[in-house]
Amino acid sequence: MNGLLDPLPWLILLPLAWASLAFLLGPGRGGRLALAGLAGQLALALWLARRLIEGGPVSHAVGGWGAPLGIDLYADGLSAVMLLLTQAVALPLAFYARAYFAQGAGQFWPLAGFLLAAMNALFLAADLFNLYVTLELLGLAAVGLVALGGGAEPSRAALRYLVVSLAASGAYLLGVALIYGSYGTVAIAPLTPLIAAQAPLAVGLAAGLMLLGLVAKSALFPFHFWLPPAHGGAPAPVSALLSALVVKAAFYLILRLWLGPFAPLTADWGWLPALAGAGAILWGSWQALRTPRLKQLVAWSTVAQLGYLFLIFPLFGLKEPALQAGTLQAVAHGLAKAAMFAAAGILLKATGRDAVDGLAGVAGRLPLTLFAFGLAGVTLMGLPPSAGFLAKWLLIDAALEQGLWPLVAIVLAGGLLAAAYVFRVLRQAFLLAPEAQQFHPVPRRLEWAAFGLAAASVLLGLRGVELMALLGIGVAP
Amino acid sequence: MLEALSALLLLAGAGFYLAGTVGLLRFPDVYARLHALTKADNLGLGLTVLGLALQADSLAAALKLLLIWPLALAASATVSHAIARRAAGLGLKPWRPEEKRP
Amino acid sequence: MNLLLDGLLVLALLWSAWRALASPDLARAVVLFIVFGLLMALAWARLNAPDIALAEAAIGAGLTGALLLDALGRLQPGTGAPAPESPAQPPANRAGRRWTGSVALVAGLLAAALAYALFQLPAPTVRLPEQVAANMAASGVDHPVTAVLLNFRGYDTLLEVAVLLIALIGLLTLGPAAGRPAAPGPANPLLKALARLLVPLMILSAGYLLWAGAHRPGGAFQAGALLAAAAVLLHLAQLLPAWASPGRLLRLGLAGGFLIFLGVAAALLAEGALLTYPPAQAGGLILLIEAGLTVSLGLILAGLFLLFAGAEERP
Amino acid sequence: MSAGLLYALAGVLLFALGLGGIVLLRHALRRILAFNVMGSGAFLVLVGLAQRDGGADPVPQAMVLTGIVVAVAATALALALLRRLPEDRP
Amino acid sequence: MSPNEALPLAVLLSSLLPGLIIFALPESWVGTRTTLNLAGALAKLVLVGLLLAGVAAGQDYGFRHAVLPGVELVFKADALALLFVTLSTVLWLFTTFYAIGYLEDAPHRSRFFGFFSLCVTATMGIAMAGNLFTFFVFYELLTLATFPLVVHRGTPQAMRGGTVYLAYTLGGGALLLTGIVWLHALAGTADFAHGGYLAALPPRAAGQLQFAFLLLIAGVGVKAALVPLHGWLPQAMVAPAPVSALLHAVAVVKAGAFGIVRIVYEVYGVEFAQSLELLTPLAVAAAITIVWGSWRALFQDDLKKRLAYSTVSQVSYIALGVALFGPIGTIGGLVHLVHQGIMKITLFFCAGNYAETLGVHKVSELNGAGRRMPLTSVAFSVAAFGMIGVAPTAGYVSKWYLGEGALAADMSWVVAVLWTSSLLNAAYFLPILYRLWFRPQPAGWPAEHIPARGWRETGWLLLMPPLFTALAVLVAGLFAEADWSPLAWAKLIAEREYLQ
Repeated sequence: MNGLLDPLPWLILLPLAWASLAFLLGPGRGGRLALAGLAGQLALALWLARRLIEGGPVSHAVGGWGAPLGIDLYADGLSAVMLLLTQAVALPLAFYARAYFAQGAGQFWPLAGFLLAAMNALFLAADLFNLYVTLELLGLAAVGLVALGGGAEPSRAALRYLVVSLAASGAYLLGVALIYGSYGTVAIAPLTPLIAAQAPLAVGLAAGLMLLGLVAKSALFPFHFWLPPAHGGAPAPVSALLSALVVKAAFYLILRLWLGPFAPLTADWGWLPALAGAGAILWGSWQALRTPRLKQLVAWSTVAQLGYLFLIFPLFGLKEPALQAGTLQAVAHGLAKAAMFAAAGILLKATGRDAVDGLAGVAGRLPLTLFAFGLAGVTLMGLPPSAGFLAKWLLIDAALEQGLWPLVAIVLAGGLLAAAYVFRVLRQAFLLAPEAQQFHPVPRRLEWAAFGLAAASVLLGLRGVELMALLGIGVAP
Repeated sequence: MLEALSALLLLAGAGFYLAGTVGLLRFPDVYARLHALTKADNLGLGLTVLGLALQADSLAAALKLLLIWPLALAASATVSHAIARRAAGLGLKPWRPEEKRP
Repeated sequence: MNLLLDGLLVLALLWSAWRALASPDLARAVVLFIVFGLLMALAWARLNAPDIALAEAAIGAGLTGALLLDALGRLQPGTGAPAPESPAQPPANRAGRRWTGSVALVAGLLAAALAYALFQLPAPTVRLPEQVAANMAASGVDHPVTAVLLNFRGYDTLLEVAVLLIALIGLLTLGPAAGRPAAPGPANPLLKALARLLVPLMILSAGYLLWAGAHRPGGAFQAGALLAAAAVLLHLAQLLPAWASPGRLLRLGLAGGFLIFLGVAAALLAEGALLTYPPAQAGGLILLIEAGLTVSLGLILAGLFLLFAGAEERP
Repeated sequence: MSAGLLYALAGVLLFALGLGGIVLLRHALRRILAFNVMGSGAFLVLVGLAQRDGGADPVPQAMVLTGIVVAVAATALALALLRRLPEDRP
Repeated sequence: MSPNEALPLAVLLSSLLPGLIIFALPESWVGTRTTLNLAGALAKLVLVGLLLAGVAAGQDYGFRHAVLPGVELVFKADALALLFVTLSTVLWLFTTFYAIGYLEDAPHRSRFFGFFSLCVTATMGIAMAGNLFTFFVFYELLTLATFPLVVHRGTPQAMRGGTVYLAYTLGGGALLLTGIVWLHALAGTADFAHGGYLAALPPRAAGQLQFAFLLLIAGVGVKAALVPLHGWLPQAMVAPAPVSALLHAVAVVKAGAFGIVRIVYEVYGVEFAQSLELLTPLAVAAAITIVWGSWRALFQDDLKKRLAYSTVSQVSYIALGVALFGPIGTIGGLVHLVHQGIMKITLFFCAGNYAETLGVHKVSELNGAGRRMPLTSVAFSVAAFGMIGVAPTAGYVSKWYLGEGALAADMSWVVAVLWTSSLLNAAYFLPILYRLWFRPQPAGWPAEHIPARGWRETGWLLLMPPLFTALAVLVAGLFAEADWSPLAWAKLIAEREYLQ
């Protein structure tokens, strides 16, 4: 198969190309380049999905050397779905960012480009050390984006995020070192049978270190402290990118390792991430209810919603439904959270204040934004007809199938708490309030981008069959 | 014969390093310590490099070894000059015998 | 005898690392960290990994040390007095001590478990060094490390250069666009003379390192680091002004190496897969990529220092 | 007890020291130092373990080269961020 | 897309599409909005007429849409569904007229009518749902669509009422979801079927099924305002009159009652439910609600709150009818679903008229309103007599069948409950009628907005709807035996339900 026609390498090379060109040509042309690049990437992701449905998992040996010596790219249903999510969220956000950064976008486009390239590379990687390099690229790009806003507070948040991210990468790297020392290779495909055959203590410790590092990067409950200041303080398109996509990459990796090479080691540890997930849901929602700042509320909502993703780990007795529930929740949250941060960004731009109450005056003038926020809220609450509801349905179904009642209680409680903090904002739209004094008009394109994302998360709630069919490819039942 | 000479040179070099280090620990102020470091240690380095050059397996390797010495000399001269200038700029007076030992 | 020497080196390593982290005075911590870097370079030499020794000395200890010293300068501007006692020791109250104790305990347990596990390791089943040796002929270079770096795991290097570039771009978003760098006092004549003497030699040896990389320890990263060191030296001797916000040409230089690497990778797709060098031109292509990388890495690593050091405090 | 294994043990100790440092130390510059120590430790384990029964293995050496470059990139970014924080509470 | 599939979809879209368009309409386009509203309502009426004719002739309509592997949105317009669909469609038409009149140059009308249409779409979806999944999707959509209407006025009390409403309904939704998923886990994906699809499960699952039944009824009971879960209904009276009329008399509470009917008849099946002894507790709960609702209504001075408590008690008649094991009880329950709807909407229309025209909110302020607004008061009286169950009205018919059903199922204590509640109804309605007709007018009305012009005591848009619905109450009562009456349709359903 001629390399030129293989979507896998292009999904990585294309963003790298337009990111570095955007760096060369400056912010003005950077926006146009990004849009063209992202449109191409979405087409590539769809093409990859179609090829997967026809021919099963696809792999691409970089350099032609093959697994243990060279590095392989591998795409199965799970990576295809995550790629689709990444491109599908990034394209509208690019529209949003072009209108949002009316004046100087600074280095937003190169940073975002490298971030997306790192994410695509991560979803396609099949080599542990290669994953380390992609995680670092992702981390540094994300830190650069967080600090884009300038000022002492975002810098402090960015530094704390960087330190946590580097410590996590260090732990991950030590895990890779131990595995290389034990088996002599870091390629996932040959490793899986080796670990299944014989796993000395060092490999157990390596698995623990790697998963712990990734858990810290995905801001799961005990390690969540860096997320709200980082995502809350950053400009809106950045927080949308980070909350919707970047934390998902770490979750994807945990899933990939948990079900793949480390499956024999992690068989009966499912309760630990679920416990942390439950903690995340309760603590995140509680904080979201109390914070006076709008973007902090949405950031704490991310901490809470991430908890849902980790509830599926004790359900891997029946792998298929649990994986479907987790992936659908990741996709639904990705779309909805991007829409919510976009809407929050518009409200912040319009009122000039990052506050939850006091939006009543503005709500009348920005109906589309509030509607987008509402639709995104519906998905986060897991109410029909949204994709969030389907994910909640699958999760509760899988939990009941295996009789895990506390899980069901947590999911329901999370949904009600989500309703509580979403309606903290939505009720402003209905309050009779005097016209807000200072109201800066906001370009319509911003509102349409936010509405598009929110509508997508609801429409996905009506048709999830193809997505689940795609997900099933390459995932051993 | 060559080995004996090279061992002798290496021992001398080590001796000068020892002197430099003792000077570094015992001298009262920064200027004196600079003397100890630049003069004694560099001479020690020279002797060591000569000793090693004798044992080098090829002329090219020996020449590369010998190249280290002048580079180190130039670098340590400049650095000690910069440190001394900086110290003078900060008003550190050189040590006089009548002051009591620090 | 060898084990004794290694043992001494390991003890020195651990001691310098411990003192670097635990010493109360920040300046002393940084200097000790540079010592730790140099000792690490020695350790890599003992592990007969000359490439890493070179990189560690030039980048790990050298450039990082320079960055740390400069950051130190910013934290206590020009007083030269010993840094304010920012206690490395944890707070004295009971909760603080218990927290420190528990973290130390956990770290200790982790180290003990890992150490114990290291002794139980079975012999590795996959022997990659043999596979590298077997495929050396087709890799286009003679030196195994360069072969792995640019051919077998070339994809890693592509992403790694992207990491460097993104760190620089991150710096650009932070460094203030405006503001000339504060001149660090009158130029030191001796330093200027040394710079004029050494820089040509450094550029020459950088070129040598680049060329030698094909069949001896060396290569793009070490050569780039040397070029960066030359640039830092010129800057300190005030012969090279800092870069506030790079113009179009400098940006081309910074991203050029990466773009060349990307272009070659994309072009090679026609050969069947990403970065598949045709055996005949493999050596030439690798040299082209390495040359581009040397220039760009030199500029980027220098940029990490110059952009960062040059821009003075924004009010 | 080959040289490789000795350095791997040193690496483990350095890693633990660095990790403890990151968690305990308050000052941001010290945390950056701790991160670098931790990274060096991980690199030592990577090469040391791979070469625990003699023979230089170029694959981990190439990985460590990549790791060192990544570490300096991260440190430079961290120091740039540090410079933007107010002096009194680094 | 065969016509049998297209028709139910068209019924759904006939209120969804106008709704979505109305959202986008700017506030000032009054004409377009009104035409869109009325066009949607009329189109739906015609489509439902076609459906009625088709279903009566034995055709079956429905369509399926796969949402997830093994989970489908299923729509089935069977006889039971059409009972609720027809009721909603007819009353939606009248309420649209009423709302247009009521909200003359009020703010946010596009938003109001947008959500209004969404509510009706949700009601249609609930009625035509073919399985529990679809039922739940539209059940929660109804919650989301009604919240903005409850808080439409934007006053702090409205917000408090809305929050209470949301807390109850979302909490109920969570319970319902658990029950539905549990049944899904136990019995796999199954559509509603006459006689229920759970009977086939192995006996050991009986305990779980009972607990699941409790969850389902609790979830649905919130909207059906069964006693412990009825708190939101009086609070929701802060909503404007058309909302209280259509939603709290028809759409929302009926959705709950309809849910109970579906669960008992088409999920568990009446015989299976009886064998699991689920019907008696349901009957007891309904009975308690009936008495408790009427009892609390006695003491409410606010007219709409009194009507709200009356709704709480009346809706439980349907639940009672369902719980009476036997066809006659079922007919009584089903027909009451329609009759209660017509009667209660008339009462709310009249209450709205009194409030809008005279500014009268309290029962104590109603003295002599009969003379000032004779037509509205006549409609009010007819509906009030219907609620009490006086002879010629629809209320009498449904209570008659409920009584007969109770005797047939030898649950004679139910007859006693019916009598006590009828007496209580009389106790809280007759004083109002007495004030309306036999007390002199006060010097001035609290806030007389609309002056009387000859026989038109208030805007004709406000006056016509209650008159028509009052007429319907009489017609449904007098011509109960006719073959096109709600009673006949209820008999058709009961006959099909019990045939298997």
